[in-house]
Amino acid sequence: MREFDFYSPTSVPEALELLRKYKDSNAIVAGGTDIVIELNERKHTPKVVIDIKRLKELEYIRFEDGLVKIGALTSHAAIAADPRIAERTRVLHTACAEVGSPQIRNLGTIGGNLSTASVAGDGVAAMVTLDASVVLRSKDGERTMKLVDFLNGEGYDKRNALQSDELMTEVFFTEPDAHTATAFYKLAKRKSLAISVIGGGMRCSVDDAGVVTAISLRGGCLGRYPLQFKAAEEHVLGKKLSLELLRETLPMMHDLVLDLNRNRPWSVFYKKESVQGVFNKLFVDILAQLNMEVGA
Amino acid sequence: MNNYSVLGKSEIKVDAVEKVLGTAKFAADYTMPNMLWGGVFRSTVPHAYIKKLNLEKARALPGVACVLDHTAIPGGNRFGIIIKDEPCLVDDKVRRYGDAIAVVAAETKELVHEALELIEVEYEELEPIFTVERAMEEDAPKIHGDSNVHAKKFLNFGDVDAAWDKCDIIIENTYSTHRLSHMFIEPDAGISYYDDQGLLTVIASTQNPHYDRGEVAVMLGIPANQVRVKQAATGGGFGGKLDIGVQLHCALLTYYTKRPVKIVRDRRESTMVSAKRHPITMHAKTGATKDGKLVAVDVDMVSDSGAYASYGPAVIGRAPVHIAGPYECPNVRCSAVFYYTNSPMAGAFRGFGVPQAAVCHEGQMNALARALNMDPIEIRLKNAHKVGTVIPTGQKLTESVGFADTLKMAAAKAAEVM
Amino acid sequence: MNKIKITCTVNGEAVCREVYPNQRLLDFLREELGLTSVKEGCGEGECGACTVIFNGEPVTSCCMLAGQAEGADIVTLEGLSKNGEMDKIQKAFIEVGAVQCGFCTPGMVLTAKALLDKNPHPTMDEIKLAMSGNLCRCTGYAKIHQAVAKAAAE
Amino acid sequence: MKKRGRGVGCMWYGVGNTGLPNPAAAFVEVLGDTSVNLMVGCADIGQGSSTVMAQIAAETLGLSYENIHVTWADTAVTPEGGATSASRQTFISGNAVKNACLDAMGELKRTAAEKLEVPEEDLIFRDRMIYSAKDESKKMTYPELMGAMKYYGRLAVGAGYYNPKTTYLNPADMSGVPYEVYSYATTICEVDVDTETGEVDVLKVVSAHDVGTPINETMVEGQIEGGVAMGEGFVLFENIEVDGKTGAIKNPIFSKYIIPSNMDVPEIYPVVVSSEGDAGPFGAKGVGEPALIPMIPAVTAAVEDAIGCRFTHLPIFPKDIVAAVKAKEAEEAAK
Repeated sequence: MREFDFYSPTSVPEALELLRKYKDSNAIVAGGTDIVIELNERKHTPKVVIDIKRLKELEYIRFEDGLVKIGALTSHAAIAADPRIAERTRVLHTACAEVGSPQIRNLGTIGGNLSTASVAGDGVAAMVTLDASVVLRSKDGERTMKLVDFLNGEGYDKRNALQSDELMTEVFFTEPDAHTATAFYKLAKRKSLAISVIGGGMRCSVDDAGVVTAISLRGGCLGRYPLQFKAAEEHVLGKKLSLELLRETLPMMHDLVLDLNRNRPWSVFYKKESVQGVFNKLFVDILAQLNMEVGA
Repeated sequence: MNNYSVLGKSEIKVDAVEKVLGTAKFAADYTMPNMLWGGVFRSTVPHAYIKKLNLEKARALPGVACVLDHTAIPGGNRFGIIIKDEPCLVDDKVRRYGDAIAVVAAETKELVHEALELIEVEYEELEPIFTVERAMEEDAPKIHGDSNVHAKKFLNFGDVDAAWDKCDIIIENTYSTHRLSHMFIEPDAGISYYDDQGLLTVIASTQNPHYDRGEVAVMLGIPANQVRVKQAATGGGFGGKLDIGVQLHCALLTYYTKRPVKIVRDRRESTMVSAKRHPITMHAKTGATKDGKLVAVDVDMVSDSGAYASYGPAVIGRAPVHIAGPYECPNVRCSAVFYYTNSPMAGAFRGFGVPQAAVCHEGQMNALARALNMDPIEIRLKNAHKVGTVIPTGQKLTESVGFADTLKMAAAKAAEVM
Repeated sequence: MNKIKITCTVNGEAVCREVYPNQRLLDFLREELGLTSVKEGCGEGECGACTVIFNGEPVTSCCMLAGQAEGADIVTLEGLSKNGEMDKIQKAFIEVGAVQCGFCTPGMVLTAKALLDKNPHPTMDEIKLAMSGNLCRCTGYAKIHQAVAKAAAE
Repeated sequence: MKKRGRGVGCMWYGVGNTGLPNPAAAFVEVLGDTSVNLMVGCADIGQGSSTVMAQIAAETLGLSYENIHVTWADTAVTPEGGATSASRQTFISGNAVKNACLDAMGELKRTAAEKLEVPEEDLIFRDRMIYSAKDESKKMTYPELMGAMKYYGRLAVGAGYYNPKTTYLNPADMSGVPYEVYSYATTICEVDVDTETGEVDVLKVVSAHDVGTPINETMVEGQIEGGVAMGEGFVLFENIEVDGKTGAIKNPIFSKYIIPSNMDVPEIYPVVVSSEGDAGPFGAKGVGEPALIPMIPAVTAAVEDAIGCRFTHLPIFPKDIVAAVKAKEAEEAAK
């Protein structure tokens, strides 16, 4: 690890002050599960490292105003352990419960997962499925944007919209209602300590008649950011939900994955086939959840 | 049943207490007064002459105690468990990605990294060989000497050619196995120093301390009894710590600095440098009677043995002997050829070629059972080795052949739990 | 580079050190404090050999900076036996034969300790889930699971 | 859809190096207080060889396991042990320890025979007692024996080595005696295969190993369980990828070279099988490598059985399973 100076601010304003002061060469460490490895391997050599783990004010899960608000420093473990998340937002619960390992889930934070925005970030896929928004703060103030826009943004390191003096402080999304079900399926190379091969996320709302009023079908690890199966979503929207209807979308998913991954011949065959297997499992899961809700 | 007083009992392991207390000392856990950290500068090309090597900038870095290349080696610069073909530090040419070119000792770990980054090398690259197909061609560059054939074996038992006529069924398949890594959880590490009797001492993570002693003595040109190698608690090996690890480099740095030197490989370096399982391609032809008795087995195998011999000669010796499996077969033939290439070095890995052979003989056995519509246990029992069996080297088994019992007991247990 | 001061509790004892910040918690524990039961197997948070209990939770100390230990309560394997008396998990590992090479053992024992502190009577599935961040190449995990279950039953 | 399958795999394994001398040695000293120093070259890498050596020494000397202190793998103190490889240490270093103990027992037997006034060949050393096989009333304790040794000024020291009875193999056809003994094993494996995603759940594994005589049953089971996990990884998870231009290993780290986690391993049922023989120490043979080998063909066969496709090229990754299923479907559709 090369030399750097280390700061451990205890409040957000203090952290923002430091980020501004050292905006030319800083690294933020929260959970550390990515950045500390990069520092140790000398792949990242900032002059200043700012540890934000002490900003306890950014560790929360709040259900308020019809929104679910999660502080950026909330760990995967804390999200996975929250009973309200488990009940209302299965997609996020499952994604967070299956990230890395218990140790990594204790360290890793949702804000870190979204700001690092790794292709294989399960939290990213789940949050995109929920159409989440993020809050970014700097000394100049605060801005809120859709997560998808954040991911497509051109910030200081071109990975996302984050500027070098900015801190992600919160991610929030609309609280799913009783007519909405969500689910996540992680296809991976082993059952623990695994990076996703595909992280499939699904959210589906129906009205009293069982007609689909909203749907989100997202596939993590199929492109730079969670892939939206738009044609499939449109095919289902406004129709009465059934397994048959959902399965009609599988060829569309197959074709989209094939189209977008033609330049990766070694992986496209498996991904275009297995994406159908992943969503088949999600469909069954969602229907089971909704039948319980609707039937009750 | 034998009546023993101590044997057969599940005694507590002699090292269990210190391991659960965390006091067991693995090589990286040793530290000594005045200790230096060591590191190795390695090639990033697979096959090349070294045109220029500049160590001066690294040597000039404050806190660096010493930077050495092959010219510093006082004794021999070739090692290897069976064939001495690997240099401690490259003197003629680089043969694989990761070959050791220079060693550094410095006051801190961080300084070792910085010194390694200051070493400059210029290569004259040669065509690298990564396939056996290319390795066997006439015009292919030679990795060692004048042939890329690393080793050849031929096993011949009975009369295979004459046997095919006696077969009711012949099964023919090509099998291939892949390159694998031991992935012991403890990366290689070691520490060297002169003890209070003046013995050059190396404490290391190793499966083979007496072999290590000999190699260190030869490299330094000193009698073997002037070298002491002690095995530290070793975090797994599976064959991957049979080749010499950090021992030579530690010892060389201690020889020059007269100070304790510790080298701890990180995971990348550990995986890069240690031997891999031989990937073997096996073409197999197996003949049997219609009631499932083996009549003939004929296998051709080739393997990419990588840049150095390592335990390749042991693997190529073992695989043909085991190729027919634990089954009686009056006619067996196996031809094996291993090639040198610029691939990662293949060597010892739990099984020494027998896992690969088992993929072949069991693949054939299962195919045979299916073709004859026989139960897989039944066909194996029919052919199983027993006392009195003559194996394909002509050896007659005289005792301790419990194969049929393993078949019967496994089948019984499976019937109970599955 | 400025040194930083780290004040924390390690194995029940107050520790105060001035150190350079460019080291991991793993390095701080091993090299500054000499707690060499904390092992480095991968340096990327994958193998779990460097697991310590940090404020009650198992974490991989290779993914944390030394400076993040400020104010924390940290337990390493050295802190598990009290007055020469082994923890029941350590005893169970010995009795069941869950130790082979022993390099993953410190992380395994600590992960199990963090589990049993919170959930003294876990099911086998809970044990497996809790231990799923620690790789072992020797044992096939069977006896490790048995040892944790045995310790929990005592 | 999930499909279940079952497969059988077997192996044999010659213990020790192939058709080559590969001796190992041991030193032993029984001290006046009946504690024992045993020095073996054999490296213990966690498999438990030092424990095995202590058990063999205790059994041979008629002392208890706790009496034996083992020093291992220190070239200034311990004699040549050869490599910890080829599943050879229980067999070869084990025999060396037995021989060293028998050497040390020369003086012990002479002294006991004199004191008890019985022929040396009638003496039994067991459980810290020495007695006559013909007349068990003629007996003495080990401390009494060591007292007599001290009186006579005799020391119980021994050195021993063992080189397996093999021959060099004929270069023309490999004929000869490559190994003195062979271990055998059978593994049966049950899997579920998801035909849509190619995921494999290895459910249960029975692995039966002929180890001759188990020296330490728990450690034998430990080897078998570890071998099953490694065999599962061999077939279903692991593969070293090499860069086609530089020859560098592309996946040298645990996040990219996938070994089984605890959530991946099946329920394992080790079965320890004995067989009669005199070559090994008390009939013992090796199990270190045999533990791994039969799982490889067994899990392969189980996957084949589940989906009705052949796999002759390893590894079998989910993508290979999906490809095989698709190819089979296409073939069946064409019919």
